[in-house]
Amino acid sequence: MNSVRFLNLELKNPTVLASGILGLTASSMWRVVEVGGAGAVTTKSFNKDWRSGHKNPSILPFRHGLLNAVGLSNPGIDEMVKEIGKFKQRASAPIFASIFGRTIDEFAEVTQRTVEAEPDLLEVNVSCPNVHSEFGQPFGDSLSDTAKVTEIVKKHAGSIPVSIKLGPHGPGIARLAKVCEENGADAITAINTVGPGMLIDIDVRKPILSNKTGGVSGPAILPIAVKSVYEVYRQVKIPIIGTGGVTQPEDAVQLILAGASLIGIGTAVYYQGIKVFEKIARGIEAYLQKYGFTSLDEIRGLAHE
Amino acid sequence: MNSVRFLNLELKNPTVLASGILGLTASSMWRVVEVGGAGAVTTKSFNKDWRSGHKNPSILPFRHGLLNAVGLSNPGIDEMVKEIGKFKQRASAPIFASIFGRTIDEFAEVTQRTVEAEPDLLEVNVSCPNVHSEFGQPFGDSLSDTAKVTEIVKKHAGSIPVSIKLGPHGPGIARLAKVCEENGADAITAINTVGPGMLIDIDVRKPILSNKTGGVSGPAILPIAVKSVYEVYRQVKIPIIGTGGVTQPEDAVQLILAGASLIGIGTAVYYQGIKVFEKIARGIEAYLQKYGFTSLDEIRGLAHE
Amino acid sequence: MSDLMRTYPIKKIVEHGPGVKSFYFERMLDARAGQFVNVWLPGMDEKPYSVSALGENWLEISVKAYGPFSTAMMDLKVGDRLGVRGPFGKSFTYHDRALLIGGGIGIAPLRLLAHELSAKKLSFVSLLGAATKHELIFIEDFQKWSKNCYITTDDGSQGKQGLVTEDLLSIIEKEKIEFIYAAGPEIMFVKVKELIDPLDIPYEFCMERYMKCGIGICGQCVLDDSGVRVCVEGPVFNQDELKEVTELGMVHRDASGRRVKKF
Amino acid sequence: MSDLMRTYPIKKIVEHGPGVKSFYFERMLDARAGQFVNVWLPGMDEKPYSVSALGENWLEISVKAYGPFSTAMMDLKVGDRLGVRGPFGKSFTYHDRALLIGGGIGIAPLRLLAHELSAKKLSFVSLLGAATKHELIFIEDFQKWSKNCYITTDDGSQGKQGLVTEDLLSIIEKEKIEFIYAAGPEIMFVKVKELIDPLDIPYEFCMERYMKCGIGICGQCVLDDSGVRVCVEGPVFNQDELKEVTELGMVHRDASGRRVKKF
Ligand SMILES: Cc1cc2nc3c(=O)[nH]c(=O)nc-3n(C[C@H](O)[C@H](O)[C@H](O)COP(=O)(O)OP(=O)(O)OC[C@H]3O[C@@H](n4cnc5c(N)ncnc54)[C@H](O)[C@@H]3O)c2cc1C
Ligand SMILES: Cc1cc2nc3c(=O)[nH]c(=O)nc-3n(C[C@H](O)[C@H](O)[C@H](O)COP(=O)(O)OP(=O)(O)OC[C@H]3O[C@@H](n4cnc5c(N)ncnc54)[C@H](O)[C@@H]3O)c2cc1C
Ligand SMILES: Cc1cc2nc3c(=O)[nH]c(=O)nc-3n(C[C@H](O)[C@H](O)[C@H](O)COP(=O)(O)O)c2cc1C
Ligand SMILES: Cc1cc2nc3c(=O)[nH]c(=O)nc-3n(C[C@H](O)[C@H](O)[C@H](O)COP(=O)(O)O)c2cc1C
Ligand code: FES
Ligand code: FES
Repeated sequence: MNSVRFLNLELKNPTVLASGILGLTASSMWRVVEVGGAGAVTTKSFNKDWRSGHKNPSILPFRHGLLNAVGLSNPGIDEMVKEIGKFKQRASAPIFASIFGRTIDEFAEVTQRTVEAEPDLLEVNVSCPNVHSEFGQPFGDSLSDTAKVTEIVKKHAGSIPVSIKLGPHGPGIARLAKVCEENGADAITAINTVGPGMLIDIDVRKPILSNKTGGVSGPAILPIAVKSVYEVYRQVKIPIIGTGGVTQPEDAVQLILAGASLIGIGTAVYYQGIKVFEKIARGIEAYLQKYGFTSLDEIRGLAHE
Repeated sequence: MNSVRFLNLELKNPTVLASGILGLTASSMWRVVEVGGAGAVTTKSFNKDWRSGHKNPSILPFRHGLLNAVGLSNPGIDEMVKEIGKFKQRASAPIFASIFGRTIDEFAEVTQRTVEAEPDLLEVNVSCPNVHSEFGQPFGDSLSDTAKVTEIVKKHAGSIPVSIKLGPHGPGIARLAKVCEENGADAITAINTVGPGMLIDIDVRKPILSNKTGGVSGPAILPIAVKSVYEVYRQVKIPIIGTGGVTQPEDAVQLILAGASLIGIGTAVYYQGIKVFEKIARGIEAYLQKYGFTSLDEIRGLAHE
Repeated sequence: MSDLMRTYPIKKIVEHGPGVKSFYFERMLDARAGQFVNVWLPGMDEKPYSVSALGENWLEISVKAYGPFSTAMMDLKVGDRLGVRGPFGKSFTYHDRALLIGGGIGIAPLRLLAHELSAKKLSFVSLLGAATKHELIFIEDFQKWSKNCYITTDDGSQGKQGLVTEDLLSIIEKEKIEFIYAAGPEIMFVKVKELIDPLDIPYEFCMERYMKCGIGICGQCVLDDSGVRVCVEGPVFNQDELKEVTELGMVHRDASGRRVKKF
Repeated sequence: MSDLMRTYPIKKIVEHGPGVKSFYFERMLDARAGQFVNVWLPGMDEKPYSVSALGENWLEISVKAYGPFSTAMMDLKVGDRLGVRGPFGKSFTYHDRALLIGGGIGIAPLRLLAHELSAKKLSFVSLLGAATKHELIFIEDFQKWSKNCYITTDDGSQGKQGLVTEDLLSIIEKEKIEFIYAAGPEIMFVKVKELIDPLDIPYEFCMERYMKCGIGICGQCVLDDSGVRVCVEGPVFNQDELKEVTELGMVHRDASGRRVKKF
C-alpha cells in the first residue's frame, strides 16, 4: 500500500535518495534501491564539464547534523549520462537527474544532453550554497534568475518532468516556488542545505572545511524543512519532494502532513545506514495503518486544516 | 584575567545573557548575574506598548535546540524602564536594553524614553522572525530599512552605544552589518534565531507552535552563528556580540576566534542551567591559559589568519 | 526528552462536580507531587497543570473551569488528544506529622502528595476548603489516608462553613503538627503564612504564576526579589525561599509580563 | 562521536627511510587492523590513513611521500597539530595459518594486523615487498611476530630481488597457508588474486579509493558493480565481496568522480 504515484511515475514507496548522497554511479544508486530500499534515486548534481570540487575536509559531522562544501564535484555530463543509462538497465526504480549550470546557457545545454539519457525526472539545483566564490550568488537567490532557469530547462526537457530544487533562503521559498510553477515546473524539491555555516577548530584556530563555510543538513534542519514545505504547499499546486533532516519515519510524516508527496533522504544515511529508506517507508506505512488511512494522498497537507 | 572591556564598558567576563531569556525583570536579571555569573545582561526586547505575544505553545524544545515564537511579548516601555532602573541599583554588571518598534517613529520614541533609564547599551532588534503576520518582513531583511533604523536610533541614543541585532537571513549579514556601521552603529549583535522553522504533531496533525512557525536557537544553529560572526568581522571594524548556539566553552571560543568580542548566551540556560555563564567564562579562561594567552584580545579573529 | 511535545489521547474523564474534571492519560511520567505538566490543547493554548495522581504507566490532572482554556477543557471527550510535556519543576519534600492545607483546585497537587506520604507511612492531617461542595475533589482519598480530615466550604454545603484559616491554629495545636504543606489561591496562603510564621513551623507552598516555557528560559514566571523561577526552582517553595519573595499576594504577571495586582 | 573533527599534536615522528614516516598521536582510538582514520592537515587537505599501530592511549599512522599531501606531511614537526577522525571502515577478521602479503606502504595496516594476530597467538607468515629497502617498514616487528618472514625488493636492496608474487605459490604450499591477507598496490593484488583464486584459499584484501567523507554518504569510494563503499563496507573485503567488484585493477575514481585508468 506504500506505493505512490508521483507525476507520471510509480514508486514502490515515497522515499527518494537526495542529491549528493551516494549518487555518483549506477552501481551505488542501484545498491541504494536494492539493499537500501529507496523508492527512487537522485544523482549527484552535475554540469557540463567535470569538477573536482573543494578539497577535504568537505563533509564534516557536528553534533546535530553535517556541514558540507563538496563544491559540486562531479565527473561531468558525459560520464553521468552513461551512469544514468546503466542504472536504468539495472534497476527498476525511477532515477532523477540533478543538474546545474554556471550560466543559463549551460543549464540549457546540460538539459538537452541529459534528456537523451531519459531520466525519469530532471531536478534542477539552483540552490547550492557552496560555490559562492566561484559562481556568485546562487540563481535561487533571485526570483528572476529562478524564473529564467525554469523556463529554459522546461523548454529543452521535452516530456521529462522538471522539479526545481530550492533552498530556504533568498527571497522566500514560497515566492520562489510560485515563480517556478508559473514558468512550467512540474514539481518543487525543498530544501537544499541551510546556512551555510562554519566550524572552527579551536586548537589550530582555523575553519575546518577547506571551503571555510558549508551547508547544514541533517536533524538540525528538520524544522526549517517542515516550514519550507508547508509554505510551498500553500503557494503552489505542483507536488513537492520534501527533503531535509529526515532520519525517522515521524520526520517524514511531518513533511507529508506539511504537504510533501515524496521524501528526500540524504544525511540520514550517515546516522542510520543505507537501509534507512526501507525503515522510513515501513514506518510511514505503520503510521497510515495506525490511523486507518489507505494511502498517502489522504494525509498529504493535513496540517493545513 | 577574564574581565573584558567592550566599548566603554567593563565586564567581569565576556558572557552576556541574550535577549528574550530571563530578561523581563530586574530580579530575574540580577539572579542571572549573581547566581549565574553572567558578565552582562540583555533585557527582553520591548517596544512602546505592552504586548501579550503569541499564545502557547510559544517555546518548544526539539532534539537539537528550541523553536520559539514568543511574539515579542513584553510589558511595554514604562515597566521596562523601571526594571532597568532597579537592575542598575541592585547589580553591578552592565545592562543592555533590547528595543524594537513597528515603525521608524516608534524606534525613535522607544530610544528616547529608554535612554532616560541609562542602560549601558541599546540593542536594536531588527531581526525577530516571529511577527511577520503582524509587522510584515523584519526591518533587518532590507538594507535601507536597517540603515534608517540605525540612523534614527543613533540620533536619539545620545552617548549610549548602540548595537544592531541581525539575523542570518535577508540580504546577507555582512552587507547589513556594513550598513549599520556606516550609519553609526557602535556594535553588531549576531545572530538572532534561524529559520524560522515548524514542527508538526503527527498525531493531531497540526503545527505545534500557536504561531505555527518559530525561530530556531540552540546547538543546531552554532555553525550558522560562527559563520555569521566570521563574515561580519571581515566586513566591519566595530565589535561583535556573537550569539547563537553556544552551550560549551569551546563554542564560545569558536565565536571569539571568528571575531566576537562578547558572547551572547540564551538557549544554553535550558540545557545547562543558569550557571552556564560562569561555566563558559571559566572554560574560556582555561583555554587562554592552556595556550598562554593573557587576554581575549589576543585570540579575537584568529581564525581569519 | 520528556520536554518534547507529544500528544496522548484522554483515556478516562472523571467529573467531580460542575466544572471540575480529572483527565487520565496513559503515559509513563517520572514525577513527584508538586511537579506539573504543560498541557497543550491543539489550536487553543498550553498551560501548566499539577499532577494529581500517578501510576506506573498513567497520570492524571484535575482541572477547574475558570477562564477560556480550562472551560474549553470541559468539552473534551475520551479519545481527544492533548499534548502532555513534563514533568517540570520541583516537588514537595516528605515530612511526618504534617498538615496539608488545600484550597479549591489547589487540592490537586496535594492529592498526589497525600498518596505519597501515606505510601511512606508518614502521618498527616488534611484541611481542605473550597467555595462549594462540588469543588472539593478527592475527599474520599484524603479521608482514607489522613489521620483526620477537616473540611470547610464558603457556602457550608459540605463540612464547616467558612475558610480553612479559621480553625488552622487550633488544628495545628491539637494535631501536634510539625510541617505544613499548602496549595491553593495565593490569598489563602498569605493568610496561612501570617498565622503560622510566628509558630516557626517549617512549610512548603505550591505557587502558580503565568508560564510560557516551563523550562526556565522565558522569565515569565520569575518572582521578585529573589529572581527564582516558579517553573524550575518552584512551584514548591519553602519558608526560607519565600522570605525573599516580596510579591507574594501582591502582584503577579500576565502574558505580556506586566504586573497585575488582582489575584 | 569520534567522527567529529578534533586536532591532536604529533607526539613523536619516526623516519623509516627517505620519504617514509610514522606519526604518533596521543588519543584513545577504539580501532582494529584494517580500519583507518581521516587525517586533516589544516590549510591543506584531509586524507585517509590506515592505523599502523595502536596502544591504550595512542595511535600511529605511517605515510609514504607520494603526491603533494603526503609530501607535505614529511615536513611536519613534533607538536604540529593534525585532525584525526575515526576509526572508519571494517577491520580484518582473525585466522590461523595465515599469510600476510604487503606491498610498499600497504605494509602499514598489516603491521597492526600482525600485532593483533600474535597477541591472539595465531600463527602467520609474512611476505613483504617494496621498491627499495627504505620502504620496507616495521620489518623487525614482522620478523619477530611471524613464523617466517619473506622479503622482496624491486632493486634487490633487501631480501630477494623481484616481486612478492614470484614465490607466492611455493610459500603457500610450504607454509601450509589457510588464509591470505593482502594490502598494497592494487596491481599487486590483481596478480595475487590470479594466482590464489584457483587454490580456493579464503582471503581479505585492504583496498584504497579516493575518499571525500569517510562516513558513507558522498559515494566517491563506491565500487562497481556491487555498489559497496570502501569507507563503510571496506576497506577490507573478502573473496566473496570482491567477486562482484568488476573494477578491480581496472579503474578507480578521482576527486571529481571521473573514472581513471592508471593505478
Ligand atoms: C504550577 C501550576 C500548576 C497548576 N495546576 C493547576 C491544576 O492542577 N488545576 C487547575 O485547574 N489549574 C492549575 N493551574 C492553573 C492553570 O494553569 C490555569 O491557569 C487555569 O486553568 C486557568 O486558565 P484559563 O485559561 O482557563 O483562565 P484565564 O482566565 O485565562 O486565566 C485565569 C488565571 O490563570 C492564570 N493563567 C492563565 N494562563 C496561565 C499560564 N499559561 N500559566 C500559568 N498561569 C496562567 C492567570 O493568572 C489568570 O489570571 C496551575 C498553574 C500553575 C502555574
Ligand atoms: C583506506 C585507505 C588507507 C590508506 N592508508 C594509507 C597509509 O597507511 N599510508 C599511506 O601513505 N597512504 C595511505 N592511503 C593513501 C593516502 O590516503 C593518500 O592517497 C596518499 O598519501 C597519497 O596522497 P597524496 O595527496 O600525497 O598524493 P596524490 O598525488 O594526491 O594522490 C595519489 C593517489 O592517492 C589517491 N588519493 C588522493 N587523495 C585521496 C583521498 N582523499 N582518498 C583516497 N585516496 C586518495 C589517488 O588515487 C591518487 O591517485 C590510504 C588510502 C585509503 C583509501
Ligand atoms: C554531502 C552532501 C552533498 C550534497 N550535494 C548536493 C548536490 O550535489 N545537489 C543538491 O541538489 N543537493 C545536494 N545536497 C543537499 C541534499 O540533497 C539535501 O537537500 C540536504 O542535505 C537536506 O537533506 P538531508 O538533511 O536529508 O541531508 C548535498 C548534501 C550533502 C550532505
Ligand atoms: C525564547 C526566546 C526568546 C527570544 N526573544 C528574543 C527577543 O525578544 N529579542 C531578541 O533580540 N532576540 C530574542 N531571542 C533570540 C536570542 O536572543 C538569541 O539571539 C538566539 O536565541 C540565539 O542564541 P541562543 O542559541 O544562545 O539562544 C529569543 C530567543 C529565544 C530562545
Ligand atoms: S515559564 Fe518560562 S521561565 Fe518559567
Ligand atoms: S568516502 Fe564518501 S562514501 Fe566513502
